[in-house]
Amino acid sequence: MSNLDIHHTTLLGPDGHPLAPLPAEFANHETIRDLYRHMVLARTFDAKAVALHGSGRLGTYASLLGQEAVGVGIGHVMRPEDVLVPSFREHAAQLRRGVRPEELYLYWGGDERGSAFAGPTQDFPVSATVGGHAPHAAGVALAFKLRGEARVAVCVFGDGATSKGDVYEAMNVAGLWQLPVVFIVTNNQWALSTPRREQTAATTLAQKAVAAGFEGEQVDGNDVIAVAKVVGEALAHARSGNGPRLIECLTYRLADHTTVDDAARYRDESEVTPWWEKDPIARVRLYLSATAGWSDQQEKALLDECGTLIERAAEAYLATPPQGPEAMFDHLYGKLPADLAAQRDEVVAATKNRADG
Amino acid sequence: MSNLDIHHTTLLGPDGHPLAPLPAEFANHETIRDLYRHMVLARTFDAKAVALHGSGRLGTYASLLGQEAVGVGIGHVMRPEDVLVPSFREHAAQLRRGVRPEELYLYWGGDERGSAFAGPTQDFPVSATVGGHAPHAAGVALAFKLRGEARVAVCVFGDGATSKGDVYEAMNVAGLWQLPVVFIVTNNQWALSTPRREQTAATTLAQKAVAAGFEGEQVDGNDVIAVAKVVGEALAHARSGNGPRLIECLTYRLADHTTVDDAARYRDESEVTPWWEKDPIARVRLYLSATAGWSDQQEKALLDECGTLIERAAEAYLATPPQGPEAMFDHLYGKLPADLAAQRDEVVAATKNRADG
Amino acid sequence: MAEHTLLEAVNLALRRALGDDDRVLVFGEDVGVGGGVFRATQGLMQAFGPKRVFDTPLAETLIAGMAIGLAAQGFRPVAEIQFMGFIYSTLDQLINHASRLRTRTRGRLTCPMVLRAPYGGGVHAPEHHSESTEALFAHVPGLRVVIPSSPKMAYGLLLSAIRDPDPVVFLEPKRLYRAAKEAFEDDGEGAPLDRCLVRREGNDCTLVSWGASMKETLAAAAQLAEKGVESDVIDVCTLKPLDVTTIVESVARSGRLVIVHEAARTAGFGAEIAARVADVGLYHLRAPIMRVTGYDTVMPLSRLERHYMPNAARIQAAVERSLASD
Amino acid sequence: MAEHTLLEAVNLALRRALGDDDRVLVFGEDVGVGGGVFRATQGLMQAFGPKRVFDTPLAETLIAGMAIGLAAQGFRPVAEIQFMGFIYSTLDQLINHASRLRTRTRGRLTCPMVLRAPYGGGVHAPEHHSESTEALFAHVPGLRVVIPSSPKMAYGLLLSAIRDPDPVVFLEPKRLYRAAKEAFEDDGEGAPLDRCLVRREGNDCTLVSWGASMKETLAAAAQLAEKGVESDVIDVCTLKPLDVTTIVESVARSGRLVIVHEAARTAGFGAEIAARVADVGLYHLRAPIMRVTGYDTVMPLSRLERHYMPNAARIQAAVERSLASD
Ligand SMILES: Cc1ncc(C[n+]2csc(CCOP(=O)(O)OP(=O)(O)O)c2C)c(N)n1
Ligand SMILES: Cc1ncc(C[n+]2csc(CCOP(=O)(O)OP(=O)(O)O)c2C)c(N)n1
Ligand SMILES: [Mg+2]
Ligand SMILES: [Mg+2]
Repeated sequence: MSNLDIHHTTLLGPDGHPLAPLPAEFANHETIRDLYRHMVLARTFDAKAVALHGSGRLGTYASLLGQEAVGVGIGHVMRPEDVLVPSFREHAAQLRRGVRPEELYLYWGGDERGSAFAGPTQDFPVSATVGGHAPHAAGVALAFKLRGEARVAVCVFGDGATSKGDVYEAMNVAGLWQLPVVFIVTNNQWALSTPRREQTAATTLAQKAVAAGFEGEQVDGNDVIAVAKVVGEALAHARSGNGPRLIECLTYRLADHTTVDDAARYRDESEVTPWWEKDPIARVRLYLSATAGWSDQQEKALLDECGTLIERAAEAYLATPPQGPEAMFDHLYGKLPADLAAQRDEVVAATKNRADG
Repeated sequence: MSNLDIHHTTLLGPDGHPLAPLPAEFANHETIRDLYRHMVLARTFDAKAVALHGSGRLGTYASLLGQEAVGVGIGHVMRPEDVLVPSFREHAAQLRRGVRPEELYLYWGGDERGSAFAGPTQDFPVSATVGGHAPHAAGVALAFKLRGEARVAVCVFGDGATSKGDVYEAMNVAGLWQLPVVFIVTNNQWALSTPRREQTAATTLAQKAVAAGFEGEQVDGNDVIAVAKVVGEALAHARSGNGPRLIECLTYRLADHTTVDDAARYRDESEVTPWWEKDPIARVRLYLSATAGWSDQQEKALLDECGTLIERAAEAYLATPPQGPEAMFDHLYGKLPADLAAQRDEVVAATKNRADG
Repeated sequence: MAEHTLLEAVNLALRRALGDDDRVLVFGEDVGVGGGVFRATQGLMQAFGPKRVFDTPLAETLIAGMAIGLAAQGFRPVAEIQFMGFIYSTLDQLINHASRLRTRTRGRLTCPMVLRAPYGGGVHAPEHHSESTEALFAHVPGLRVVIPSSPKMAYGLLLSAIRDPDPVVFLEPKRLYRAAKEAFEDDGEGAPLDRCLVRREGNDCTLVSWGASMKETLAAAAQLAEKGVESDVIDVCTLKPLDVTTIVESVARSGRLVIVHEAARTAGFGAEIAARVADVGLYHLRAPIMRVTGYDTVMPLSRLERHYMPNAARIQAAVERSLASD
Repeated sequence: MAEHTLLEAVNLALRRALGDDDRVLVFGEDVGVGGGVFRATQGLMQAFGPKRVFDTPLAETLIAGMAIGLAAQGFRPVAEIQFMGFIYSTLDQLINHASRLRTRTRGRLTCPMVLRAPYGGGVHAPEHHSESTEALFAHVPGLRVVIPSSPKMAYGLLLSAIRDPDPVVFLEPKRLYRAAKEAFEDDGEGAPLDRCLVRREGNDCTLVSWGASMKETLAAAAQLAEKGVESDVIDVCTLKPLDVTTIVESVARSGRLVIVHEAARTAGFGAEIAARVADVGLYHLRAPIMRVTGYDTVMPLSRLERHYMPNAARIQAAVERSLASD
């Protein structure tokens, strides 16, 4: 048991130099620019969300600053017909899958309509309960398997979630039935104020898969190319009926846990700084500059494009009138039971009174 | 990850021949006779329980036929001050720890007083919920650690229980905090009608510990000496502050799941027969005959002794008058709340009416 | 028309649902080859194959959570929890996920799943195998809670539960599994999921119960009738949503309400019925609303369980107290 | 005498308990260095060291289950669940183990643990962070359920909960955490765990509430007083055991009962209070028992939450309807 051998992949170093020739599918600049664009978009989305919260126009929000490569890498290799079952910090993957930024703002702004995605209509909404979504992913994957569909469920959760029994139960059944599901741990080193080392004595989180009888591996979660490659392989593996994989993406939560948290209370800035040097976005820019002549002008154009797109989304979000209070009842059941119709009338009446009064 | 190396121990072969010289502490016949006696006692207890159920004088009962070595091995090496946190099929360990057979009959006969052990007063009652007791064992072990006591909690559960998230959560925290707890899987190959291979794709159950960052190993669960040795080492390891271990005891449930089950519905007799050849009791008798001149007379004397002891226990059990119905309220709270006193009176009155009527 | 036990009715309904609709899946611990500890799923795996009817690992949270994933994907999972005592680890999934998937996604994803579990005491089962905690589920918005008390009802209600577009907790009174046979047609006809059933009529008192304690309630009503006291006996069937109209109409005639359930009294579902009647039906009441229930104690092990559960004598006594008040 | 918020009161009580009794342990997710997401445990780890106050892995079932093991060994664990929305996976441990360890072993092992959790809406929290499901716990025999609504009560009740020999679920209305300050002595005095608190007196109506909705209830009573309607306002404090005597005595005077809670109405704890009064207090009632509650819907996300929660206007309207009936 001592010689446990967990594979680790990094392709692009923090300085933007490939550590080895990139795999064929990433050797073209178009793909890298696309990955880069989505990471910049995610960061722009994120900054705007934090700003909206700051000005009281968004609820508590969980920033993904520093983790953009994980979500973009996942989103890049998933197919439209695959299903994402995300945690609450996977905005980058959601955006890359076609969830609209204004939908995400609506959700984080406290409106259920934010989870009525127009894009990936079978993707799950975020799971605000840590780990509770892992069994759903197993169920979705079982649905694919039973129907003989070449689709994969992708379940993403944090390092903290790996301590939860429901995550273990889901992995165990996935291994048992060789379900087409890929489990991805966004190991950002922190679960709120609890550091990774206080979650488990397991040397890696990837080895959690050993208990479930399948393979786990690690990848540099700040290297979008590595993430895309490793997750892509896992998807192919699962899609062809070979069962699940667990991928631990090593990254870092550069931001506070949420916009109502203050990480300074529990972690030292000196721990954070080195991770800025591993910024997933900077390293791709360096790579593009060095290999594809990515210019300041192109950079500015991209930032402008993303800025405009996100500003428009924020405007669309802010312009969305709230649902009427009776909306509480609109999707509670397929058909509203009679005694609830009376409660619905109560709500409507109470609101009228308020409006009148 | 492929070269996972799980240690396996057998000391005494099914034919009663040691596979290697026995460890010093088992080289004396006294010890072996003691282990033998407790296995015979457990089997006698078990047969009587099944008989009592058959004649309608005991509730549904979970037989441990074939698994005697696991419990006796555990009980042999635990110290009185250690705490056993057992599943519902660990009568052998309980008896060896000093729980009285009449107490166990009372419990299985539907009387709470059966769990008010006079012997090991800090041991937990059986857990009828599969796996629910594992976190208790972690808590008990944490208590020992916090008080700096050289004591160990021993948590025993079945192969089925290893699929449960609460068991995983308990193992994870035990690994993290290096708690003095030993987890023991009685892998009897079946969880009710579900075979071991349908619980998990993990090649061994011992490797479940890898996810929790500590060592797991396998032992021949029908070899009481091997069980005692391996569990004894784990206890010593835990007692000296080196943290938990997981021990998978490979054995077989020779009986139906419980006295209301009929295993013939789901498993073939041909699977069962070979396991009778690995009978944990027979192999020790063969060993004692060969090495210590264990005679038919001694054998008969032992059977008589155990038979008498168990008959007495059964009589004591059968002679125990039921608690009065108000006993429902006796230990509900430290101090009975006022509104419950009224309910208590209701029960007493209802019973009087019945007695009168 | 063949006669069936409640247990057979469950099996027939599952069989019918599996046959009618490819999306229906039946799974849980030991429901496949084993056919379920009570044999509710007997023969189904053999008839429909292991892709439709299958065993899961021993993990209740997983069972409920996986059902949600399957349901969101358009399947109609019918999952079994072996005993109600092991259902509590599914509550996180039921409360936080199943009951609100439709709400959270404004109908984009839905959760047409059924979680079946035998419940209740009276069969001298081991520890943790005899509880009645239906009230917990009835408090959860977005769920339906259904409890049959006769074979015919079990058949019709289970079919409707499986066809319902929302999550249903379906609780089966194990004491009644083999208690009686009833003749009904295996015609695929569902029963309404929002209506009480009047099992007996009479104007002197209203008796309300469901599931496991219906037998005692009906027995009490029969004994009372011999003494000339005629009762309405209302079987709630669907705790959520509650058909309070039928109950209040009866109380309007009788002026007396006795509620019977096996669960612990405090915050049991009887409280909700009492509360509704004490609101919309208060002026009809000629006597205090009485509850005959399990006590607020841990369900005792088998030797004392009969003292815990409501019996016909306790119910009769309550009705007599009600009649004596005015 | 210093003034404290409810949050500070919780912190003071924990600090006092830790200081008084070596057996007291405080643990949960992020309660150590982090001091808790609401800062309820701020400074405790620093003051008492990481053997007395510590973080656990992210695993609620474990937290509850480990508390049971510690309690059985003589410790007095005070465990925190970060939000009530994450408490459901502890229910298996609470129902099957904590609440019945004493009963099962006839007092040989006991379970003096406290499970604390912030609950309720009104702070624009994210999804799953605003629910009120106290009724679930109040149904479980062997548990105590305690909910303070003022700083002084929080202090006294929490101390008593920690000293109590049985498991207590202690729910803290997060909306009131910093809503107001109250002066009280940090004197280690516990408050009784079996008594309602009369927060205001008046003979025209009885208003009963607890925790998160006490503020609105008191506001409604004050507004009604301006119109000449004087109400008893009863703070239930301990849902389990329920002090029904204080409530019935009040209803005997007022003849009217309005129950207010933030939880969903159906099978909420208001139902139990209504049921008790409709039994032992029926003849005092001059009007239907009214419940002003959250609706039987999923607690909406923040944009609509204010429409979900009872407010003073809805409470007043109910009292007026009650006064208009007779
Ligand atoms: C079951 C559950 N317990 C507790 C919480 C409160 N909580 C929200 S996020 C969080 C930490 C999660 O850490 P991790 O899984 O590493 O994800 P990250 O926040 O780093 O993305 C906690 C404790 C929750 N949402 N759900
Ligand atoms: C949580 C829970 N789920 C289901 C059951 C019903 N049940 C009782 S024993 C059993 C099988 C247990 O198998 P295993 O863990 O291997 O123990 P064994 O019976 O072999 O001793 C099941 C499913 C239970 N008691 N608890
Ligand atoms: Mg994290
Ligand atoms: Mg087994």
